[in-house]
Amino acid sequence: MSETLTLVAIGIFQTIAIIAFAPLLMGIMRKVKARTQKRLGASVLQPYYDLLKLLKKDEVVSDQSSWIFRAAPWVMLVATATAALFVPIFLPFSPFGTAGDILVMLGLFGLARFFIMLAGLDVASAFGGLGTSREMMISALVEPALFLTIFVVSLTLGGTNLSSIVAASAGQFVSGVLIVPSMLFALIAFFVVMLAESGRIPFDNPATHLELTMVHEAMVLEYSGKSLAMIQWSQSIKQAILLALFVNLFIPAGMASSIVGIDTAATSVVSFIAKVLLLSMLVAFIETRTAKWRLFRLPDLLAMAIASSMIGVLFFYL
Amino acid sequence: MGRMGEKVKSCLVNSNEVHMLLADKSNIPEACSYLQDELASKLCSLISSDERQTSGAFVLRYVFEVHGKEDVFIAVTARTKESAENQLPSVPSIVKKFPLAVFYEREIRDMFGIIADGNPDARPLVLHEHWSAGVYPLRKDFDIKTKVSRDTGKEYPFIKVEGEGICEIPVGPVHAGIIEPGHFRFSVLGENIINLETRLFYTHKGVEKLAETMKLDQALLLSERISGDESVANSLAYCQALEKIAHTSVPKRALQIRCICAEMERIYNHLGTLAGISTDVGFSYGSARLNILKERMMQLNSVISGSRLLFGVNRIGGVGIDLDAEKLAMIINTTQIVQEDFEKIISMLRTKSSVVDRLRNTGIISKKVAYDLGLVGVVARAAGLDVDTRRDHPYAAYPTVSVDTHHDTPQNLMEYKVNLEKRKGDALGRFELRVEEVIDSIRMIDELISDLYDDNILTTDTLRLEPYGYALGYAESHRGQTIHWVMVGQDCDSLFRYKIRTASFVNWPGIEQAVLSDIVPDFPIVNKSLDLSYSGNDL
Amino acid sequence: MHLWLPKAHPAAPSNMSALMSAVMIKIAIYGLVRTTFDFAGPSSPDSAWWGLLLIAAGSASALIGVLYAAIEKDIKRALAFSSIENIGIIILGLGLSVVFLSYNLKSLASFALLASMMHSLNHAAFKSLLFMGAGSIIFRTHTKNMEQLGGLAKKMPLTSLLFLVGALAISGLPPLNGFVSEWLTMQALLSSYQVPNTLLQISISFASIAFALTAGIALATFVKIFGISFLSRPRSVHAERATEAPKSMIAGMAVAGGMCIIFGFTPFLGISVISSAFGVDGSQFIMPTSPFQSLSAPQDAPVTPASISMPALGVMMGSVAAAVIGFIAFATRGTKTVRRVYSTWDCGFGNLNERMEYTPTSLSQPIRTVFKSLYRTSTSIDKQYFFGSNAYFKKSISVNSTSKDVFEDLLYQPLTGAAIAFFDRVRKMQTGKVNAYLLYIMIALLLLLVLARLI
Amino acid sequence: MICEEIIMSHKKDASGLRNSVDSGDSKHVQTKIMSDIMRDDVETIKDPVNGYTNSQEFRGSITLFDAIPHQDSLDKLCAAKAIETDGRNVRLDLGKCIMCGRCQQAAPDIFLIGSIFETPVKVRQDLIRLSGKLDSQGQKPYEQMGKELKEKTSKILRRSLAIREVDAGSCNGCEVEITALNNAIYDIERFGVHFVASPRHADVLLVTGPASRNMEIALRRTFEAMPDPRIVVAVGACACSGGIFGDTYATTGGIDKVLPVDIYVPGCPPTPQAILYGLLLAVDRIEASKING
Repeated sequence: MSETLTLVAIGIFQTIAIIAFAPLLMGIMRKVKARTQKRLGASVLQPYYDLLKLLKKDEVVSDQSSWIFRAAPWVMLVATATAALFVPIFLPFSPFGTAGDILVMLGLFGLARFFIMLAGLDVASAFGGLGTSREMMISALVEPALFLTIFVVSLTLGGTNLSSIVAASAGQFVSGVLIVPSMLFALIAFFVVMLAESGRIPFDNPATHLELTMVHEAMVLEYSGKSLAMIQWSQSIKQAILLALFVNLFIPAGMASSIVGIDTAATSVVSFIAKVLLLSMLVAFIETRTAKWRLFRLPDLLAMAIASSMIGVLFFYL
Repeated sequence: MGRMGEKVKSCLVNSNEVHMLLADKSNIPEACSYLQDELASKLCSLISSDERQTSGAFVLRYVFEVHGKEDVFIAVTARTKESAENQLPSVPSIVKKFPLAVFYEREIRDMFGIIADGNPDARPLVLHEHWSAGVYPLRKDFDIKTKVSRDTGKEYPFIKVEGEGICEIPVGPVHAGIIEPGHFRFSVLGENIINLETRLFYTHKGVEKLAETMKLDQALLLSERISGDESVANSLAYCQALEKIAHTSVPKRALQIRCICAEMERIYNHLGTLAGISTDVGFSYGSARLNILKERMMQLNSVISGSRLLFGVNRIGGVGIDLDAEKLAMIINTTQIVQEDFEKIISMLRTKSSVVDRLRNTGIISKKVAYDLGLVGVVARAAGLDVDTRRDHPYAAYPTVSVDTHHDTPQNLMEYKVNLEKRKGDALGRFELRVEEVIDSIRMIDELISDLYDDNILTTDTLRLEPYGYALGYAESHRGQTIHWVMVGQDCDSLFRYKIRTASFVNWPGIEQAVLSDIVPDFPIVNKSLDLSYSGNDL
Repeated sequence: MHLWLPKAHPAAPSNMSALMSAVMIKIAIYGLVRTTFDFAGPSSPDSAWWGLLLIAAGSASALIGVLYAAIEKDIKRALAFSSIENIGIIILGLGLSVVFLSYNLKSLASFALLASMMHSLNHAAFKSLLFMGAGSIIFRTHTKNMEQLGGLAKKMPLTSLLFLVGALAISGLPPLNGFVSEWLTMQALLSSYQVPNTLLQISISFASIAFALTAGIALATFVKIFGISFLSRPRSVHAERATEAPKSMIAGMAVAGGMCIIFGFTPFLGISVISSAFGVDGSQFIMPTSPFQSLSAPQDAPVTPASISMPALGVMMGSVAAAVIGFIAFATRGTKTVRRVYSTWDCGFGNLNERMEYTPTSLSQPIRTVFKSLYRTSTSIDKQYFFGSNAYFKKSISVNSTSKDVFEDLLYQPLTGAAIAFFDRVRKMQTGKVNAYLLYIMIALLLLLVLARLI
Repeated sequence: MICEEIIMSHKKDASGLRNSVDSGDSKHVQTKIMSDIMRDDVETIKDPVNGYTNSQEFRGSITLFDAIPHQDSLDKLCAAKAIETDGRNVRLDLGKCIMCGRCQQAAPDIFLIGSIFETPVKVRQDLIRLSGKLDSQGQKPYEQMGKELKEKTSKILRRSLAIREVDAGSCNGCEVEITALNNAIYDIERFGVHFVASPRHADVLLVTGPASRNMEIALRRTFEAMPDPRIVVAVGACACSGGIFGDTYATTGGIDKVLPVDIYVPGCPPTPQAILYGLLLAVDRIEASKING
């Protein structure tokens, strides 16, 4: 009984950790981007300052908006924070894994996205509609790419339960067979999907200031104060979850398989942090190196991701 | 001029300007058509002035630029007056043959209350719908301090695209980026742009009217602020117009310094535009690097002129700054470093398929559109028109510099003509052309510095102006040709009329044509690649 | 005693007829199930072709149905296309079941059948909810063209809330019932690696792409249907004048909405109904009997299977919500923030009107562009100029876009036509009293289940 | 001076790079470019407000000496009408001054133009110089009243400042300088200041231009669309007073005629340092007394 309690405590702890450090990850990515542009850049803590300021600011809401507009930030934050409960972070399992698997996580992301897309439409501005229609296109195509990636991962590692697949991945690494061809292709696809889901270049430009080119930001143009803070925070949580998942699925090196000792747990935590930092730097660096793609070339990129996963499937079967 | 003989009342030649006064205003369309068709000339400005006090009528001057080897401007002049009490004066419209005249005619109607008969577009242009009717700011009987009352409830009638599923995207005047204000009304079907209309003149601040209250030297400062980033080109055009009226000869060193500064202005602005294009395609690395170079150039501006935007370079009859050996060395060093870095960054941008892909075939302006609308500058050259005021109407020290290396030898010319025909007028073409011009400008600065005369920087002659004397001044800014028409007042120390026509004023209508084959998210790239000034257009 | 269809509006289609349809369609499916399992003969790999055929037909039908639903601007037709999609998903599950059975993977077969039947049960719930919602909209606005709707969330708050429940459910979002059956179907698809035939495995993974694409587009479709109908500014006077639907209609929707929520949080209720009705052998996989037991994929696999527990998920979401609310309250303590209402950001131009919000056609245009080969849309732009061909002076512009297509003409026109004709006949049974309708639903549902038990 | 430093620091750099470009081998160029990207020497200057000087020639702040003007037409000289004189005293409005330098040429005994940027202020009166002394009417009672509110504002916005820029009729000169704030040299982002697309996200309304009549409504609407607490910063002579464009039929003569302005940044155009100073002053990250030079 006490062991279960410990597990739950650890699970809650690692969830809170990912939620709390998600903005920091955002700050680090911005810092890396700034440095590659020969700039000093904002402090890595800047996202926290921004969130704190927004929480203290007043709100201005559109006279056209309905209750959906006001509910959306709450739904987003609750859905993404709940999704964070399922993801194994420092340890190869999450004690809440029995309540849901990776598909539940996707469903929760879908719920958040559903509401933010509605919020974009709710304010009756052309920009909101613009953002929603682009998001509709991208999300409709991200879904098959992501599902197929999960297909490959679950075929290779057995099941869709996050804890079991991450544990399997960690186990495979120990036995030295991480380089499975199917997983490599899944990795490519997952990386593309990760960029699309977290709204980064070449899909969306998180630094853009032009209404006509925005995707995600066009939907949240009308938000201010507390609501905006919640949206930005849930966006960073989502990105952190995807990075954590990527790291734990594809590069599980250094992950402790259980909570036996303090030192293995510490190694696990340290290696996880190192890997996530490296990955986020890589993402930021790639962002520096490419331009945002033409809107109607994005389906090609997602089709490539789908094809890559499909090749992964073939490799598994053949 | 045989055919037009009896319809022209008088003809007057003033250096490279030919002014023909028409016997009757009804001959305007015929005279204009004649100039375009028979003399291969192009309408480049339409100037109206309220000369009721001196000659009892409003005077309209349709300025044509003869296209080809000769450096000649022809102005068709006509008079019109109120035929009866409370009835606005009118002239026949020429828009049917000259689509580019539509902005001019609408502007003249707003500012002078002169109606262009037959112009189907009767919407207000400069004075937005909330201005009460019957206000004509450029008439002499309008006091500049008048605060006009505000009408409410009127709306600007945009073209309403019919059809189910069409929606309008209103953008501006407050844009998301750090840019000037203008309103764009897209009619879209999803991402496809069906129609675009622009609503400008948000930054209208009465520059032309204000100039009429100023002394000549004060108006020079105003001319620098027509468009802050074109200060050298605009003040140059203004100074040259006055110098032409007074027949002043400017010291050669001053002319060369004018050219050096004009080219420096071109460099820093082109760098800024290229950086902007890079930002708009979402390639922040390129824009960060190019912006560093732009900052270098602006710091250099500050060193040589005391202003980061080169304010205070030109003076009537010369220049206000001198370049000593230290500064010249600094110019050479800085431009060299900029060029090296620039070439490196550009070669990287060219290898980025994601950048090139977004620019290629985006915002196409065909040669026909460019010709019909009389576009100028980089936009026109990218569309395949061979126009450059520096070469076609040489001014300042440009006759002594090889502005255009393409026209040096017959082989080069041939090659260039073939090259022109291939140009598509897309954003990539404009991008490449700007890159080329930056390099060319640096070369020209080198040439000018190596050949710099030891001379005064300001003419020692006194300015001998005659009352109501007038002339055209022109220059090629980084956006294209800017033409100023200056008419001095009776006291010879103030302006009677100052008509400014910047490159942006003619190039703006091009954007409505450029976006038609594009999707909404590519609009910022189209806009940036055209590099239009709002302030220079709105005045 | 509310009269649902005043005689003054004979053209207005009834929402109840549509509800009946949602149930009636399932009878056809039921027929298919029985035929398949009773007459397809003993389980042998040879009969896998029939399963594969069903999978192919199901996934194609799902994908094409949802693609057409995505671009449809008639709300009822969009829902009808969505039914085609959902039937596709049901048939896909059925096909999987057949394939599994042919290879004697009994537990997987019953699992896939369960997924399929769960989906048809859930579909009955949310689709009747959505059809009733659409009916209320049409009743109040007299139009089923979404280009004319908008802003109804403020005029019909309860209807919008219930319709949202249906939209979330049909989009397969947790914690509603649609998610449960889509999860089951996905798990069934993932389990296909246990079929010892590479060709089949690969074919099924292609079906998975189609299924996932369907799910993705379905979400977009219902964002569009809900967003356009209920949110932003009214696009016509009809929508502007709309008022809340009558209580009876709300009650009908509330029943269906309640079912979506109940089947979402407690899927075992539906599972036990189905397994008893079809005699599925539940012992072969974990059959949740208590609320907090989780629902798992079959354990044929050598590793720990996937599992979900919807009640646990609900509890977790609830506690996270409480934590979030608490945290936000804590973080903003001591600062008094004000919520001020001002017009939508218009870039300073002012005068935003209904022409400046996205239309359904524009909203789905990116999707239409991506799948243009399937739609074969044509857009014609007619421009009139003042001076002949001088293109710089536009007098008027009109755009006409159509999406006529072979699929539509050959396949769906007859299908939807038949469906609508069928609904119209059913409508004759209406008496106009709400309790009668509710009775009909209950009878239909009971009949279905009893029939299933008997046969 | 700075340019020279830059040149010196880059000479070595540039000569090395030219070889790489000239080498012709495209693959080689690629790897060189790659290594150039990797070598992220930061260009940002340390303290742009105090630790950075303009060129000697730069026309910035104006010092007013106590001398009796010997020219009658001194006030007629100024294009922006910044100088007023009654024959004995000179009143210079830095909020109108466009830094053209004509006054120094005409009366070098009274006006001295320095190369340091003119300091942004919180009260419009502080921009008025009266024969070398600050105008004593500077303190206004309402300043005291709003003090508590302003302190709260600057406390909230201290570490994070989102800016919505509005051009209310400027000549684009100020926009060029505001854009320069984002470049690697000034890198405004490191102060927690960034530009945002929507006024809903903004804390600061950065306005340039003389508030042209055609922009007046849009400017008001933008301000209304911003959530409290919000700050209005007027950038440039035009925004402070109308500048050279003055108060005419087409302009309103300064942003404070339309909106309550918190910070005035003089200059035509103000340098990026001056704008940054103004922004930091707005949130009390710089003390107003710490005027450099």
